[in-house]
Formats: sequence, structure tokens, C-alpha cells
Amino acid sequence: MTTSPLLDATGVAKNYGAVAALRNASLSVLPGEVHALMGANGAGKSTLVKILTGAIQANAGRILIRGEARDIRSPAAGRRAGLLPVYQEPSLIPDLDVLSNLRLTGTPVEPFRAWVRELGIPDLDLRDTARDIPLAVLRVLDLARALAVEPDVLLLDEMTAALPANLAEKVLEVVRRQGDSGRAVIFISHRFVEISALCDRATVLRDGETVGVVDIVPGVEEKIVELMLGTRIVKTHVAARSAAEKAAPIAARPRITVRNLRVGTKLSDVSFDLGDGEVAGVVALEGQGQDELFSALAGSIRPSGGTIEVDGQPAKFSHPIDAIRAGIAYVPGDRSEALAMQRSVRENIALPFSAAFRNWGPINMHRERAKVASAIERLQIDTRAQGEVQRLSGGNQQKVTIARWIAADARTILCFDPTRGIDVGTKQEIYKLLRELAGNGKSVLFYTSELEEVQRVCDRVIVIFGGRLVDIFPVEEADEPALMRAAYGLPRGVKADVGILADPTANTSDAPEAAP
Amino acid sequence: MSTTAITPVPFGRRLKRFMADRPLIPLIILLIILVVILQILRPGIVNERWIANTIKFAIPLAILAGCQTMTMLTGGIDLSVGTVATMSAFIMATQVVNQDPAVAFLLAMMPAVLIGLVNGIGVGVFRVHPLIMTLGTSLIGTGCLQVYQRTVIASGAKIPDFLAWLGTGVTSGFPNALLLFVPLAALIVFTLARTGFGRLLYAVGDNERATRLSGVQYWQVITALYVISSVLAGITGLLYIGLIKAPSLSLAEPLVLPSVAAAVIGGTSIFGGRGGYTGTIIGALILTVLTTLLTILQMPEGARRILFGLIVLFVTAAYLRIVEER
Amino acid sequence: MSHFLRRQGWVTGLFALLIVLFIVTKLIQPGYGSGDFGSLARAVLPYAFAVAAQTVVVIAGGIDLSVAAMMALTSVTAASMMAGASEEYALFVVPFVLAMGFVLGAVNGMLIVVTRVPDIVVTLAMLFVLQGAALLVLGAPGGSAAEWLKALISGTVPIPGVPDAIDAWLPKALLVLIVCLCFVWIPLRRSRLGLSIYAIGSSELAAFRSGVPVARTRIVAYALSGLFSAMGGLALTMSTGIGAPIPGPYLLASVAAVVLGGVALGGGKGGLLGPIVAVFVLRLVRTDLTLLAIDPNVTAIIEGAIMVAVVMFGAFITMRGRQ
Amino acid sequence: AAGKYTIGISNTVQGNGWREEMVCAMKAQALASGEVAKLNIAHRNTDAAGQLEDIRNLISAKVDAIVVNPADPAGIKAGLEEATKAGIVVVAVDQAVTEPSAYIISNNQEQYAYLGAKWLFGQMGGKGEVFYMRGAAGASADSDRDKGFKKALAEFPDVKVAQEVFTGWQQDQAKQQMLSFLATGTPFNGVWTSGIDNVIVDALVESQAPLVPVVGADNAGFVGQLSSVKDLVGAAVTNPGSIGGAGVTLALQILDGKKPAQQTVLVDPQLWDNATDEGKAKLKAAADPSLSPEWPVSISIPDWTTYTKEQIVACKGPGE
Ligand SMILES: Nc1ncnc2c1ncn2[C@@H]1O[C@H](COP(=O)(O)OP(=O)(O)OP(=O)(O)O)[C@@H](O)[C@H]1O
Ligand SMILES: Nc1ncnc2c1ncn2[C@@H]1O[C@H](COP(=O)(O)OP(=O)(O)OP(=O)(O)O)[C@@H](O)[C@H]1O
Ligand SMILES: [Mg+2]
Ligand SMILES: [Mg+2]
Repeated sequence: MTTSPLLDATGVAKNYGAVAALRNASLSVLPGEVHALMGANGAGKSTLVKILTGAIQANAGRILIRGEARDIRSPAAGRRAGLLPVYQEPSLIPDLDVLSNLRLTGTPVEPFRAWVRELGIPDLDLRDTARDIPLAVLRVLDLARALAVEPDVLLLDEMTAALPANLAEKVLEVVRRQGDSGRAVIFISHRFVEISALCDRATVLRDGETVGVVDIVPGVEEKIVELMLGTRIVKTHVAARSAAEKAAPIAARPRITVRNLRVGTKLSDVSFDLGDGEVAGVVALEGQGQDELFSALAGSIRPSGGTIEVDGQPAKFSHPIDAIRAGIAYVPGDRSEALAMQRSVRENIALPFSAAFRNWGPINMHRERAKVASAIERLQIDTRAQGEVQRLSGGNQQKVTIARWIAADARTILCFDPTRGIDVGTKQEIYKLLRELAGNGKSVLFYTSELEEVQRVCDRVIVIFGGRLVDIFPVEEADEPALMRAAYGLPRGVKADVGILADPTANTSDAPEAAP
Repeated sequence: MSTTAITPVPFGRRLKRFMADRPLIPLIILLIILVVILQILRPGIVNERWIANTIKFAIPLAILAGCQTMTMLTGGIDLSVGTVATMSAFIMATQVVNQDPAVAFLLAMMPAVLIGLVNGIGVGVFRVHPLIMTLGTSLIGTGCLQVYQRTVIASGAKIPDFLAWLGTGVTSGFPNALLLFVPLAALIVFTLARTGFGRLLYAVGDNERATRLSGVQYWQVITALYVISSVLAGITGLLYIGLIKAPSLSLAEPLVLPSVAAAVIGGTSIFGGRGGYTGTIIGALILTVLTTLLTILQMPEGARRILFGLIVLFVTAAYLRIVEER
Repeated sequence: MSHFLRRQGWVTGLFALLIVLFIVTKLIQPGYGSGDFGSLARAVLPYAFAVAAQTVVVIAGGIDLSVAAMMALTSVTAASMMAGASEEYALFVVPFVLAMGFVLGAVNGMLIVVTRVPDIVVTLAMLFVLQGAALLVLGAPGGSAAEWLKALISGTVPIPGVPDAIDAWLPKALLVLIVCLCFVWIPLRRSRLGLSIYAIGSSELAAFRSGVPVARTRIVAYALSGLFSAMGGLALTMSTGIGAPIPGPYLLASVAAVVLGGVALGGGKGGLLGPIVAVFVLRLVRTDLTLLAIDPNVTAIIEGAIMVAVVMFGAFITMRGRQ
Repeated sequence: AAGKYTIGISNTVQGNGWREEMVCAMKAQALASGEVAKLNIAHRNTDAAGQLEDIRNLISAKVDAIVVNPADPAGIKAGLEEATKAGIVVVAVDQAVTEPSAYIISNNQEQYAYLGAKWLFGQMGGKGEVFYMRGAAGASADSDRDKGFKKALAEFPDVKVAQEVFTGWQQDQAKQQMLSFLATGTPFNGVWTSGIDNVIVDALVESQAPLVPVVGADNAGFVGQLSSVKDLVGAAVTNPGSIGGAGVTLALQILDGKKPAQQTVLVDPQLWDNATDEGKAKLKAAADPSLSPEWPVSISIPDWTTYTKEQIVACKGPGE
């Protein structure tokens, strides 16, 4: 292709104090192109999008738009330059209604309405306050708002991550047509199926650096993965469970028994058991009710029906403290939900100890130091910047959220996507840790968005789709194609036709209709 | 990371980082600067007696600022401390006429506990904004005090000798109030740093959701906090009446805004999660010295107030600059 | 939708409360008539402007402790400029004082943006600065106001063709209030600037990402607060005919009425109508307490209790709504 | 009660001993007169605009007379005018008002300051430095007193003001200012206070500073100190809070058709010093340790008030 690029960024770098979010990123997008931006968690994709659209300022780098050097200092300037983002987090003003949000950004209403309809939401009331609109719809509105001003370059940061399959489908369709009409789209996703269905080329980031630009052709996935992970690639399918563990007798009575659990409209009729010494995986696409399941078990929301039994005793949780007293600890996926960011590692780890009224008194510093130190040791937390948790790296922050419950010696740990945003090495440590816990007789419920992890860690897999438990796999049968199918609500044994593992002869764009 | 260690850091940056890691040092320097200015303007004023007086007046302010520090750590504020202090002072001075001092003391502390409880329940359970909650209870408290006042006009008032000794006495150069304040301050510092409750205050102010997931029951912490704050305010009232020796219905009200200012100058974040009591004590000293400085300056009252506002703003801004630059 | 209803519901509830209070007033004092309503409107005037000033910044996610001091400064400035001057000179004084309030408010905003000191501290410091400035302008209450200015808020508006019995219920003070507030507020609400003010109060990050110039909008919000405070200061001078350098009880009253009016102290929510109705409610409560000859010390208790009870009630409703 | 009148009262400072005594005097006098059926009291902290609101509310309440302690002499003119128009008798106490139809029974603030200052400068031997402790900056009573003080100062050219401060009429602030001033070591020969007096004597005694002559008001605390504190020379200038009772009496007289000869009655202050025997006797007679130290001891005004001490201290109005 000889056409000059619409957008050309080179040498972009961004530091947050000692953390380098971007070191040397470059990205060149041609007109009419749907360009994938790929990279592992924390590679710097979102940071690059924010810099390109003026939400943050780069420390170094050059950005050319249609060959002209532009210094984009604010989102408004980015907008004027024809760059419109849909960020990873919704950007509608929560307390304004949709119409006001449109006026705020100077978005024409009629095209917006048309796009919203096109994107599969026929009955939107523009007078609804953004706060009251579900997350998935908000993401679509964000997109429609960007489309309505007909941008030259559309930047979509994990646009489809939180969408149900039907909406995601529409989005992909619309995005592809954008490319066809001569505009450019920068598309971020962790889903290879979307990338291969949609994109022309991909730029791969690793640790804040652009490590390659590839054309999307069948079979390029392996190459992208290699680029993304670099030398750290670990692709051995070792089951972490030892033979001895497998042989361990299953306890007569399950640790936790869930029957017909229901939470609002999000979760219905979920029943399963969790035994001592077991790691049970939960697999689900985004937003299928797994959040509600974990929250209900952790006592942070009240289920609207069903029963939870702990050690055979019926349990009713009205506050997380009730679950904690029953020995159930919850590690949320979002670190910022679990950590007091301005406090020290030590205080964060010791936080559950102070929670109970009887521990409000003087702290036995010796005992605390010993406990905290052993937890830190066990998880190998890098404590060089332990004065404030916010100065730790993301992976180490994540470890702190787990270390807390190791120190508190919780019997059951609910881990919600604990490897989100942490590097491959740390992931390995966490897998090991979870197995170790199980080996010590603890039970773990483990939700992960990365199917690959299931085989490494779990004994059993629970699959949730559309708020229902659709299947329970023994780990031996839980290979990725099978899980993927199940996650899409397809019954076991149907031919694989989704994801990177799809039969290459099948038409990938023909994604399956969700079967509720 | 390793590069920063090798390249020599300029002295200015190093100094800044040094101060940022020890936020008390810039505060103490600011205090010393003010004292030096005072000494230059009125040579000889900085003597033993002046220091004792300054400490005497800084102590009640510092205790009330302690209430603000603790509540601000959780993202709150307690505007009822002035009313509570006034109430306990007034009740003490009027009840001690006919009652046993111990009984009078209990009576004097009763409204403090009550108001603290109401504040705590309002903020912790009903989630009313602390500003409104404490403002409302302080209005109610003032009204009650006025109603009460009418019933005791005939009996007059008396300042118990012990309180007068504590409030105004000086023993070999040291104000007796230090006997109350030093243990109290140590207790607050210890509570904030070394007890489960103190930890929770910081954690709740930093990230309430996180504390909830760790099993912390917000309402318990908040209720206990506001009761403690009120009790401290009540004790301040008793100390203050010993210092001023004139019970009035608005005795401690003028201390409310300065107590907020002292906590903020001392580096406690009004948004919660960050700060400490030692800084607040210095903040209270800074404000007290500043008041003296402005009293001594020969200038129109209007200009004095303008100067006061500007200095408070300047000190806070300078301090934030130093501490935030990491 | 439910949120929208709930928000309007609060204002509707306040209105209903106000009407109930009017009925109660009429029951207590059967002679309560149009003249008394005029008095109410005049009493409301300075509070309403103070509350408007506070509302704008609270919606923008801030707070302004300097409202009352700003009113005092603008009031003494107006009164001392008009002292001994001709009636026409006041035509110059009014815009001057309004501009002064606007500029000083903007200074508040700029200090917050530039120093990054929390708004509550900046405006507290400005409270002292403005108070000091007021004392420098007038050391003691004094000055005067042009007669036409004073006449502007006394009496009623005769509307041709409408019987006196009806237009007697339209006091000039009410009209001035409505005109002044609407003149600023309605264009503002409809403009992008107004939306921006709501946006920065609701979520600063989302606002920034939507292209809102956050710093500039914050400065404008404080400037508008200054403008409304200046109107309040002028209202004080107009009703008393003098300027007093000691601030009146408008700061705490403004915060209380803002919350009663359904404006969340976190920002982003609410409007001007609620707080203004809340001011009427609070003033009418005081009227009723006076009419009933309630012990004055008890009135403080009642006023505090109403404030706490209403806000607790609101919090209770939202908690119910959330479940 | 057997009375026939309803009297409205408006006061704008709350929580200060002098004003509390004034309100109690009004209540006691209304009760003692037997002519008042009901008192309607608006008593809160507010400014002139707030007082206008209160006055208008009292007009709405259809009271027969309004006794007002004005927040400002000129600022409430409109409200008083409306009251007169509505046929209500208006009496201003403590301070004058500019509304010509109102009757005024007032303490003479300018004279209050002049009398005390003149005595003080005399005590100082007509020369030296005086510590001038004023009231609240920007209050009209304070500026009236300043006039009187300056008038006396003009008569004593050798007396200089060592330092001028505003106490805001607050005990704590005044005491701190006095102590700071003492710490500066500035020589001074006398202290004039605007009624925040006993804390000043306390401060002098506590810091073992030389006891210079002090002028204050007739507050119970200070009056007690004048006879009990050794070596203290000082004078109390009367500023009776019971003027409120006198205001009620005047209002009732007018309602009964006995109009006074003049619109304005000035109650001139007296000075009781402990340097003369005559003053000492007066102080002794006036001293009343059972009263709250903030209350002025002159709880009654001869010819104007008829209540007993028990009645004012009980602070109950008709119908309570
Ligand atoms: N405000 C910040 N302060 C400090 N570090 C930050 C900040 N924002 C991002 N980072 C760091 O920069 C790096 C890149 O983050 P970025 O959000 O761009 O990743 P990403 O590629 O979008 O990852 P993901 O796939 O999880 O969305 C991460 O290591 C992150 O921790
Ligand atoms: N602040 C702390 N930091 C770290 N570990 C702690 C802390 N306080 C207690 N622990 C440890 O946590 C565990 C439970 O502590 P806790 O004090 O709640 O129980 P306990 O006093 O041992 O028993 P009981 O339940 O009878 O009070 C103990 O093993 C203790 O050593
Ligand atoms: Mg991601
Ligand atoms: Mg990202």
C-alpha cells in the first residue's frame, strides 16, 4: 500500500513516576483500515489511546495526522483533529441524561439515534440518566456518540469486552463498514476471533514498545502471541496437580453448597458444591452473572433466592463480615476495589484483623510483623515501595490482595480474575499458590477470563452463561475449545466454530447465535 | 529505576524528596519562620512567658483540631465540636455550684456523648453528609444550651479550682495543661498509628469499599469515631473554661473554623486517608503564633484579616507543593 | 427515568411542604395577607442569592465558604459608593459591584485550580480576606442606597388589567429575584457551559474525556457564585439602605438550603429551583415560629431538627431506592 | 395573664450575657407590669436584613408594640416605618435608630466610652500609654464608643494608644490578645476595655504583670474583681442590660396614652471606681456574686423597671 497514513505516531513514551507505561510505541494507520492494537495486559494499549486522543500527555514522541505534526493537548483538541475514542471505561457523565451528554460533546442527535438503532438498541430513551443505564448499553452509546460525528479515526479500547454476544456482533459489523467507507479504526481486543474477522493489520505492543506490525492473514495468531509475550512465552500444558493430590480422598461433606441461587435478573438457579482441597474454576464470557455469583458468596450483595450452606450449615450473609466469619474471603478482580491505595503494604495485609470490634485496640506489632512477613514471603511480594500500595506494580498490588487472606488464614478464597493485569511470571506464581492452598485443604473458587488458565489450576470447571449454570466439566475434558463452546452456551460435543480454535474451513464471521 | 540511582540527583530535588518523606520538617520550618518574624517585629517577645502562653492557647485548638483530624481521615468533618465544648464548659461551670464535681463532670460530658452518638448514627447509618449532620446537631445543641441557661441564671457559675489550675497554671515554666495534653496527644497519635481502630480510620477514608470487603462495618467505625470526637471536644471545653474562666454561651465557637484550618495546615487531607496528628499540633501552633503576630502588627483590622487569610492559603499551598512532589 | 422522577419528586415534595406551610400560616394568623407575603419575599431575597451562589459551586462539585463574606464586601462597596452620590450614579454602581463579585469569584476559582489546595480551604482563606476587605471599605455600618434601588424591592407590581387583589400577591422583591436568577440561570442551564458545570461535578474524569475544559469551567462556576453573592450583597444594601461589614448568617444557611433543596454535596445533581423553594420553606418556618410566639431558644432547636430530619429522610429514601 | 397587650421583641445577638440579661429584663418587666398578655420574642444571631425580617414577622403577628435592639440604627428604618404605619408603637432600646417615628430609650454609648476613658487617663496622671481593647470591628456600637474614646483622648494630649485591638467581644480572644501584648514587654499604663473585662484582670493577675488601672463595664465578674483583687485599681462604667425592661415600660406607657415629652430618652452611664470611697460604696452595693459573671450587675433601672431580682433571674415572661 502506498497511500500515506492517516495517523502516524512514533517514539511515544509515557512515564508515571518510576513506572514506564510506554517506552517507544509507534503506530501507523492507513485510511480505510481497521487496525488492531494488541498486547498483553499492561502492555500500554490504553495508554497509547489516551495519548493519541489527548486525554494524557506523552513524555516523548511525535504524532502526525495526515502528514502534519499535531500536538493534541486535550480530548477536545483530539476531537477537532478527527480522532474519536471509546475508552476502556464508559465516559458518559453519570448524572446527565443521554441528550445532555450529546450536547456536551456537540454530537448531532439524529445520526446518534440512527447509530444506536443500527447497533441493536431500538428503544433508547434519550432522557434516561447515564447512571441508570446498564454498562453494556453505555458502551454502545459511547460508540454511537463517536460514530455520529463521523470521525477520521475511531479508537476502540476493548469495546466488545463488556458486551453480550448479540451486541458485540452488531458492533463488529458497524466497525467493518467504517473501514469500508474510507475511515480508519484502531481496534483493541483480546479476542482473536474478532481481530481475524475484522482487522487488516495489527500493531503489537510489548512492555510499552511496538514489537511488530503484521498483516492479518489466516494463521497469524501464533506469530502475534509470540510477539506479545516475547521470550517469556510459556506454552506448556502441564497440569499443576500432582498425582498425590489427585489421589487425595474427596471430603464427605462439601465445604460450600450452593442451591438455586438467584440474584435479581442477573443470576438464576445456580447450584454447585465446592469441596475442601479443591480449586473450582468458573468460566463465563463478560457479564454472564459471574460478578453477582461471587458478590453473593462474599456477602457483599444479598441474593434474591436460593440457599448457601457452609459446612452443612445454612448461611445468610448480609455483610462481607458474615462471609469472612464463615471463613470465606473474596479477592475482587479490580485491585482498586480491594486496596487502600495510600496505605502501606503491611496495613493492607493486616486490614482484616482490625475489622472485628475486639481487635480495635492496640496492635501486637511483633505478631503482626511476623504474620505479614510470612505472607509477603509466601507470595514473594516486591516490597521495595511498600510505604504506599499505589506505588507498587500492578502485579504486586494484586498479590497484596491475596496475601491478606493468606495471612488471615481464610478457609475458602473466592478469586475473581486474579491474574488480570499481571505478568506471565507472576501468573505462574499465583497458579502455584492456588494449588498449594488446595493442597493444604483450603477451597478456592476461581473465575478467570483466560481459558488457558483453567487447565493449569482447576480441578473442576463451572460454566455460566446468561446467568445460568450451563455445565460442569471435570478438568480432563476442559480443553479450550470445549470451554469456549460452553462459554457461548453451546452444548458439549457440538463442532467447534468459534475463536482462534475454530475450524479454519468454517466462516469465522458467522459467529454463533447465543443459545440461552 | 536503576538509572535514577546512578545519575546524580540535583540538590534541590533531593532536598524536596527529603522533606516530602518527612512532612513534619517543612511544617516546623514554617513555624520557626513565623516565630523569627515575630521576634524581629517585636524584639524580646519570644520569652519563656510568651511560649507558655502560646502553648496554653494552642492546646485547646490542637485538641479540637484532633477531632477534625480524625474525622477528616475518614473523609468527614465535625463542625459540632465548638458547640459541644461550649456545652460541657457551661454545664460544668453551672452545675459545680450545687453538685459534687464528679457529678458535674458526668453531667457535662453527657451532651457530648449524646451529640457524638447522633452524629455517628446520622453519618454512619443514614449516610447524611457529615457537614450537614454536624451542623444540624450543633444548631440543636446551641438551642438546648440556651434553654438550659435560663434555668441556671439564679445559681450563677463557678470555675472549679482544679480546672483553673489546669487551664491557667504554670509549673516551673510549663503550662499545667500539658499534663492533660501530652498524654492525650500521645494517646491520639498512638491510636492512629498503632491500634486497629486507627488503622480503620485511615482505611475507611482511603477506600470504603475495600474495607467493607475486608469485613469492616462502616457504621461501627463511624459511630465510635464521632463519639470519640465529641468526647474530646467536651474535654476541651472543660480545659478551655479553666483557661478563660468566663462561661459564655458561645465560648468555644470561634475555635471551630481554626480547628479545621489547623488540621489542613498540618497536612491532613480533607478527602480522607492521609494525614496525622503530629502535623495538626504544629498546625495549631502555627495558627496561634499567627494570631499573635497579627495582634502585634500595627495595622487596620481589615488588613490583619486579609493577611491572615493570605498566610493560611500560602502555608497550605506551599506545604502541599512540598509534600506532593514525589 | 426513575431517577429523573425522584429528583423532580424532591422539588415537588418541597413545593407541597411550602403550600402546607402557607395553609398553616393562614390558620395561625387568619389575617396573613398579600402584604405579609411581600415581607416574606423581601426576607427571602438575600438568602436566595446566597443559596444560588452556593448551588452553582456545589453542582460543580465544590463548596464556597466565602459566600457571606463576599456579600458583605459587595454590600459595603455598593453602600459606600452610593453614599452622598446622585441617584443616577447608582446606575453605574450596580454593574460595577456585580462585576466585582464575578471577578472575585473567579479569583476563588483560579486559586483553587492553580494552588490545588482543596476548595474548602481556599474559600475559608478567602472568607478572611474578603471580610478584611469589607472592613477596609467601611469600618462600621454605613453608606446609603439610591432611593430607586430601595424602591425596586418594596411594594408590588401593578399589572394593567389585573385586579389589585391579585397583583398585590406579586411583590417586586419576588419579581427581582425571579428576573435576576432566571437571567443568569436559564441561559446557563441551556448552554454547554451549564452542562459542563454539571459534568465536572458529576465526574471530573468523564467530563475531561468528553472534552470539557475542567479548570476553566471550575473558574466560571466560582465566578458565577461570586456574581450571585454580589446580587445578594446588593439585595442587603437595597433592603437595609446601608452596608454592614460583618457578614450575616448566610453561609451556613446557604449550605443547609442547598442540601434541603435536593442538591447533592458531592456535585453533579440538582437544580436551582429546589434550593430556592427550600429557602422559602425555611423563612416561612421562621415566620410561623414568630407568629406562634414560640420561645426563641426553642426555635434554634426546631430549625436544626428540621434540617437533620429532612436530610435523614432524603438519605433514607435514596437507601430504599437503591435496594 | 390579665394583660391586654402583645409586645414584640427583636434582638440580633444571642449567647452574650448582656443581651441575655436584656431579654430577661424585658420578660420580667412585662410580667411585673401586669399589662402584657403575651411576649413575642425574635431573638437570634442575625444582621440588619434579618432583623427587618423579624420586625415584619412581628407586624404580621399584629403585636401592639415592638421593642427592638437595633442591629444598626439606619438599617432597619424601613421596617420600623412600616410598623408605625401599621399602628404599632416602636421603641428602640440600647441604641438609637434613624426612624423619626420610633421612641428611643438608649444607653449612651459614646458617653460610656468617654466617661471610662476620661477616668482612666486621669488615673494615669494624664500621660502614658493605654492598651485600647475595642469590641467587634464593624459593629455600630463599637464605632460609637470609639468616638467617645477619641474625644477623651483629645483632651489628654500626652496619652498615647500603645496598641489597639479588636476583641470581637469574645472572652477567649481578648485574653489571648492581652497575654500576647504582655509578652511583647511594651510598657503601658492603663487598659480600656469595651466590656470584656474580667478576663483581662485574670490575664494581668495570672502573668503577675503590674496591675495598671483597668476600665470595664458593670459586669458581675468585673465588679467582684474590683473589690476582691488586691491592688487592682479600676472602674466599672454602667451599661445596664436592664434597659430592655425600661423599653417595655416606655412602650406600655405610650400604649396607655402617656407619651413622653421627648422621642429620645438617654440613660447616661455611671462610673463606679474603686479609687474613691464613694465609688467603693457603690461597687459594694452593686456587687452580686450570685450572678453569672457576664451579666451586668445593674439589673434594674430606678423609675423604669419594677420587677424584683427574683423575677429577672427567673427570666419568665407572661404566660410562661
Ligand atoms: N495512572 C497511572 N499511574 C501509574 N501507572 C499507570 C497508570 N496508568 C497506567 N499505568 C501503568 O501503565 C502500564 C500500561 O497500562 P495500560 O492501561 O495502557 O495497559 P493496557 O495495555 O491497556 O492493558 P489492559 O489490557 O489490561 O487494558 C501498566 O503497567 C499500568 O500499571
Ligand atoms: N494485627 C495483626 N496482624 C497480623 N496478624 C494478627 C494480628 N492480630 C492478630 N493476628 C493473628 O491473627 C490470628 C487471629 O487473631 P485474633 O487476635 O483475632 O484471634 P486470637 O486472639 O488469637 O483468638 P480469639 O478469637 O480467641 O480472640 C492469630 O493467629 C493472630 O496471631
Ligand atoms: Mg483487559
Ligand atoms: Mg487497557
